[in-house]
Amino acid sequence: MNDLIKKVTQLLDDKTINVFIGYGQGTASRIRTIFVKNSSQVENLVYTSDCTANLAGYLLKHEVKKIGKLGILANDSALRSMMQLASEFQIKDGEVYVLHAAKDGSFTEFADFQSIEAYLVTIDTGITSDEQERIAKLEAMTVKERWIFWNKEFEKCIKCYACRAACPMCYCHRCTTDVNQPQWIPVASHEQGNLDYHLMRAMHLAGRCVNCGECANACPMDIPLNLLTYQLIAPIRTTFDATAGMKADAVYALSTFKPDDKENFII
Amino acid sequence: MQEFEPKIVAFVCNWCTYAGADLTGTSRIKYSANVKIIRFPCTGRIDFMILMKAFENGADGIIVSGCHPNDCHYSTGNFHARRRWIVLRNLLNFAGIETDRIQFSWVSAAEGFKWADVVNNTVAAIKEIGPYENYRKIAVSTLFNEEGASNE
Amino acid sequence: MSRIGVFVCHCGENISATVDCEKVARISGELKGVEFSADYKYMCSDPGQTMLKDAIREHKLDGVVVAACSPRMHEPTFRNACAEAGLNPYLCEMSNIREHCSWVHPKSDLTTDKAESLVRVMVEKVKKNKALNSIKVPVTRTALVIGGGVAGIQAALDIANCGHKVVMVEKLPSIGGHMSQLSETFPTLDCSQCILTPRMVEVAQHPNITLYTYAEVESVDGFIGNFKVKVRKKSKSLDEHLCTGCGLCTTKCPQKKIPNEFERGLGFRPAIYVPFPQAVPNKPVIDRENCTYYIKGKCKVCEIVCPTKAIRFDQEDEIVEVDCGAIVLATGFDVLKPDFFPEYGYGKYKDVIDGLQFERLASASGPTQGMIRRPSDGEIPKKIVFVACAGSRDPAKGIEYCSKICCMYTAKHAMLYKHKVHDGTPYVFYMDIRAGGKNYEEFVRRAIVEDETHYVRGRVSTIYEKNGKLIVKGVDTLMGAQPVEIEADMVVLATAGVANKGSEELAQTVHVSYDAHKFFAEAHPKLKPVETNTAGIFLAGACQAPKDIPESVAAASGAAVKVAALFSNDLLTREPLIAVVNRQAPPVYSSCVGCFLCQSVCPYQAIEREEIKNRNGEVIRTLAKVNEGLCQGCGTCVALCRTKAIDIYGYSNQQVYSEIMALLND
Amino acid sequence: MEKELKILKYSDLPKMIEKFISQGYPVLAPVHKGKIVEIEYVQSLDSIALDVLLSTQSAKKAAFPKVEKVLEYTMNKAGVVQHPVDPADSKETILFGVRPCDASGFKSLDAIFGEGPSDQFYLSKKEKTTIISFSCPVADEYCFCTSVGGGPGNTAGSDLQFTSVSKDELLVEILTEKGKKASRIFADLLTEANSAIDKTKFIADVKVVFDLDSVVAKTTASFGNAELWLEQSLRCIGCGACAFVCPTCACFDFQDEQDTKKGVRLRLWDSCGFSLFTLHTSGHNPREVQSQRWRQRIMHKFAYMPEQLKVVGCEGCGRCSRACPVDMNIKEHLTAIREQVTV
Repeated sequence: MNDLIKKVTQLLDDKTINVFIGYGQGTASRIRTIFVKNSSQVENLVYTSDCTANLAGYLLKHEVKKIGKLGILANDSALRSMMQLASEFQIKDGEVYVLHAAKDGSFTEFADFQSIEAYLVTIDTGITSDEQERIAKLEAMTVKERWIFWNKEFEKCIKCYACRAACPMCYCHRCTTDVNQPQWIPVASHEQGNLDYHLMRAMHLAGRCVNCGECANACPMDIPLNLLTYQLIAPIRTTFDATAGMKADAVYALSTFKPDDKENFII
Repeated sequence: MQEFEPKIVAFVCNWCTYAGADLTGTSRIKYSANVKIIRFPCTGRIDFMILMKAFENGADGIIVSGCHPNDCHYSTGNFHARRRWIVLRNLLNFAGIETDRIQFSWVSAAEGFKWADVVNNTVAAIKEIGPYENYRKIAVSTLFNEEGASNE
Repeated sequence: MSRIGVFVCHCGENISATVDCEKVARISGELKGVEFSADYKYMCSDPGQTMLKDAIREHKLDGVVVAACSPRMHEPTFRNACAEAGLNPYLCEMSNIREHCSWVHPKSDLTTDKAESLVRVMVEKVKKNKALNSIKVPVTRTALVIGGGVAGIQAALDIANCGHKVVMVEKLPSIGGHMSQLSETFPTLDCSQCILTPRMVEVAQHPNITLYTYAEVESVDGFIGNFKVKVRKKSKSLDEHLCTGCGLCTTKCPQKKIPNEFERGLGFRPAIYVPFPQAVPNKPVIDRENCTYYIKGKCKVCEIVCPTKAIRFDQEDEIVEVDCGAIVLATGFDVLKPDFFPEYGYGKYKDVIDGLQFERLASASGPTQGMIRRPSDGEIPKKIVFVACAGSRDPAKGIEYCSKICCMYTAKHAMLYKHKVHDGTPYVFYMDIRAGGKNYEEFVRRAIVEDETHYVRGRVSTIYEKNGKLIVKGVDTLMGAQPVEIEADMVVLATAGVANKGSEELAQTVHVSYDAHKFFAEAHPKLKPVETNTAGIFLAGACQAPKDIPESVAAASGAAVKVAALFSNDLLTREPLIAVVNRQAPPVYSSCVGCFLCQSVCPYQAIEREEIKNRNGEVIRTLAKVNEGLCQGCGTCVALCRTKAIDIYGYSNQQVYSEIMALLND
Repeated sequence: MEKELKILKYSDLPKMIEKFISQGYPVLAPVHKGKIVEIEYVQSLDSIALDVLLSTQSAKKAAFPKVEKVLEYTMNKAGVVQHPVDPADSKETILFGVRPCDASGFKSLDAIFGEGPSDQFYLSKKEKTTIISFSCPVADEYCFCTSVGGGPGNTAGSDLQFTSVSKDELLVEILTEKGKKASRIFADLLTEANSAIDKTKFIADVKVVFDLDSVVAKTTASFGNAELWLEQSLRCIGCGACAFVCPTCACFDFQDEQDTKKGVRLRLWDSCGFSLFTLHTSGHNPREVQSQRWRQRIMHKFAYMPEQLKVVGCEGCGRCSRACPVDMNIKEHLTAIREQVTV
């Protein structure tokens, strides 16, 4: 922790960065994002095992970018988001100062995207066993049971778009759901509108989702949205040999192909 | 009771399957009138939301068809489409949408017989499965009842 | 509010026999936005088109739906008619109520209902159509011919003689192709080299032709009229300007035992070599894989003996960029390696050879100076068996198609043999004799009657060696499947003609499609035999399917005419049905978010980056932009775009959405 | 009317619910749904979540649902035929088991929807809703009702209020004529209460954290204080969670959903936190950045509403803070305004 404070103080003092995006204490036991702009604020930084939020989304927020050069405390998810964002030309190497927080609480500076890529190949990028179990349970259901399951979940949706706002990959200025000529996705938060919205979002995240879980965490109505995109990670990995957020110059799994891509349903 | 006549919409590419369906016509091969075609330049153009809209608006089944691999008029559109379908089928299935109501196929401009087969088999399969009531229940059109009843 | 006209065609009785056309017109007339509707016997006829044009003018129509045959048939007809009446042609759509309705369903209410809904779909679509203008693009009047065989030569000369520039790329050190390996040609038995060599020289000397031998196409970008091609000129290790072609180096090269590809392995060549005496250009190349210097680091004999000091050991490959308006693919074919018939013993018995090897044996410039001597011991074979269809028409082991040229060349081989070995006995095993062509049947007759070739109808089951003889076992099906056994001195297999090795990769590089056998695919088997599906790229010769010389030459001239026609205009007119990325006023600029995932999905590299700058010249946004010259309108990018920032004219999101809504909500 | 006090036995609550339902009054009440608590129609007391502090969403949907049909229409060649939805076509409903802050939240909504051309869709539903609130025996760190004029036993907006006064008994305050009418349905279960009973002994103690008048005055003066709003909202990600769980947020959008022949017009919740909320067709957005949207949210509740409608647009329920994915705590932000801004 002291390392972190010392490092960030130095970065701010020597103007390497103008703001550091890190974690601070929130309401009661919650952890929240804080923006440290000068060394007098560094003491507000905390780092505990609860600091799991993916902060990479803030790298694209207009008002944050305007402050100046950004530094970020990036956990594994954030690193992967950054690689994916880089592959989609949303951030550039050298633009952001990256301090990586490992699960054991140590901090490492990543000089460039290449060193991030080198680190990422060493980590487990899979979803948790709990998430795997939940997916397996759903997969074991009949399609009609799954329909009922998701209907009940989507019924709760109020279309506050917290999932979209929290997702680092949902950076489009104009989301499909906001397009009204034609209105592909009904704006209303009725059953159809909710189903369309969530399927559209999952499809647009297929092959891009880095399983950080921000969508589900953000949902005030406790809808397990992450399962929709997580479920696609395994088939995309096995069928297309692609994993999101591993390389800054990766080609998106769905904008490339192999002539011998395997399927068993096209007659 | 009247026999269930499924509504099936076919999204096909212009160069292979549309032409193949033309050949079915030229060859006077008969098939079921339940299927109606919407023409696209390429299967690569077929957005997954188009399939969702079809179910929403009352389709009981969907056919998506284009050029065989390596035959795409645009050389690779169908390869890209195939990848999307692989992912989409996974997602839809996981979300509880009945993917056996969507028939993907490759039908070339020379396969007039195959087109008729695809259509007839799909119609038979959907007749077997029955109308897509589940989807119908959540469709926007259920909001419309001309009695002006309140909601929730 | 739209003012749409609906015109329902009876197509004589083709449609009206099963569809109630009057009813379709009447019901369509009740649709919102339909101002006028009518049905007519033949909409495509003169009076039909006049009716359409009159209605456009009289009712001030702003959209037209013609319910008739397939748009693939008559869309241009009706769009032209609309244009003549002052309506933008892209405001006209067709409902396919013939191929997709009347011809495939019985007469019934259901069929009429379907026709109605197909019309309704197009009425809703056409409401969202936009008036479009065709795209004009400039044409670079240079043609690239890939392949320097007889087809490539013919195409290049024809185009060059029309006054256009031609760049020819040949992957081997010399042009000439397979034809230069042949001895005599059927059905006239004139010497192949004698008729080909002058044309090869003409290519080399033609002021309009630039020749790159020992070169391959690396990449093709661009589009019809405006291709940008990168050609890799492989290093010949030679300064071609200095080399006089004296040939001293080739005689002095210590490496002499390299199997000669041109002689199909029946002879040898040195490491620095000219493929054959009449090669064009007649200058050597160093085969680096077999050159002592490149393997061991010393030798340089050629450099020492070269009187003009033309050898360049450190020469590197060179990439040449060629701007061209059209491409002719003339990459030819290959013959199937006969190893897939192990029972024929090819490779195992030296005296079982393939047809091309026989050509070399029969050629006056070949390894035996035209004497028919068998490879094993140089003896003159007294009994020779030719096996036709060695791999062709054999879905089980070989290829399913007929290689087309084998019947003729086998007859030729038998004749050449008999002319050279007067006391010899030629046998031909065949399945059928396919000799369709001018003087072809007569030619085969001559082989049978005058040259006493024994034609046995049946297949050879096995060939094995016994007491220095090749025992050919087969059956004669004309004799009631009687077993036949011939003790031969030599066997020639007429192996199947197949697509060139690497044709698949080349097709992908050039962006053309290919068939199941990897031959390049023509745009239409009958009406567009020399076009590909990629505009501006044409086919000549056997890269499309096995072809004999006259056919290859005819196809090449056909392709040349297509190129010349393309080059006859200053500007090319293209259909405007292409993708477009939306643009808006600042501060939005576009709903494109600049992720460029569309870039790799585009088969035509048509997505470009556009930088939006502020007044200080700083880049504030980078947006996708479609190059309208490159875009072919597949719409793959449209489906991928998350923000719906890309749309495609003719199949726009609005149009497609309206179609689905109309189709399903009846 | 004069308040009446009664006593109801806990054990009689199921009977009370049964009576409502058997007499044709649908009952809306908080219900456990996994980790969240929704307000839904119930058939018996069993499913009602009386143990929770607050439902995840507010009770506003009883009169202002997230999706509300206001018109149907059909289209043909001649034009559009309207089939209006009758705003009065809703049932008399009991809203049961909500908290005082929910009930008083309707006061804000009444002011918004009742102002100017009154909104019959809201008003008629509200008119037909009888609100039975439960005073709060406990509160949490997000609660600040007492700082905005409410309280855990606040009766404003409630027709009946129940307070747990012992293990077995509930004090029933009959507050309005509507409440009186509803109480008649279960009058046989009620007994007289001691008029001297001190309700405050049974409810939570919620500390006042700021002086509301001062917050209103300082907020009103802070429109131009861009630095303040930027600082406060830097971590705001611009979702609508706060607005959609809020008992007083009333912004809405209209959307037509139609096919080629028919359509419905829907009223939907909207949020000033969305960037699209103020986006013009031209592309111009008067609230271009998130800090301006945050400013709008706070000013609307603490400056514009007090000025124009004479009510504060906040009940201190703290739902927005609980729901916020990035822990924007409104209590903190208001305290900061109170402390940082000088008028």
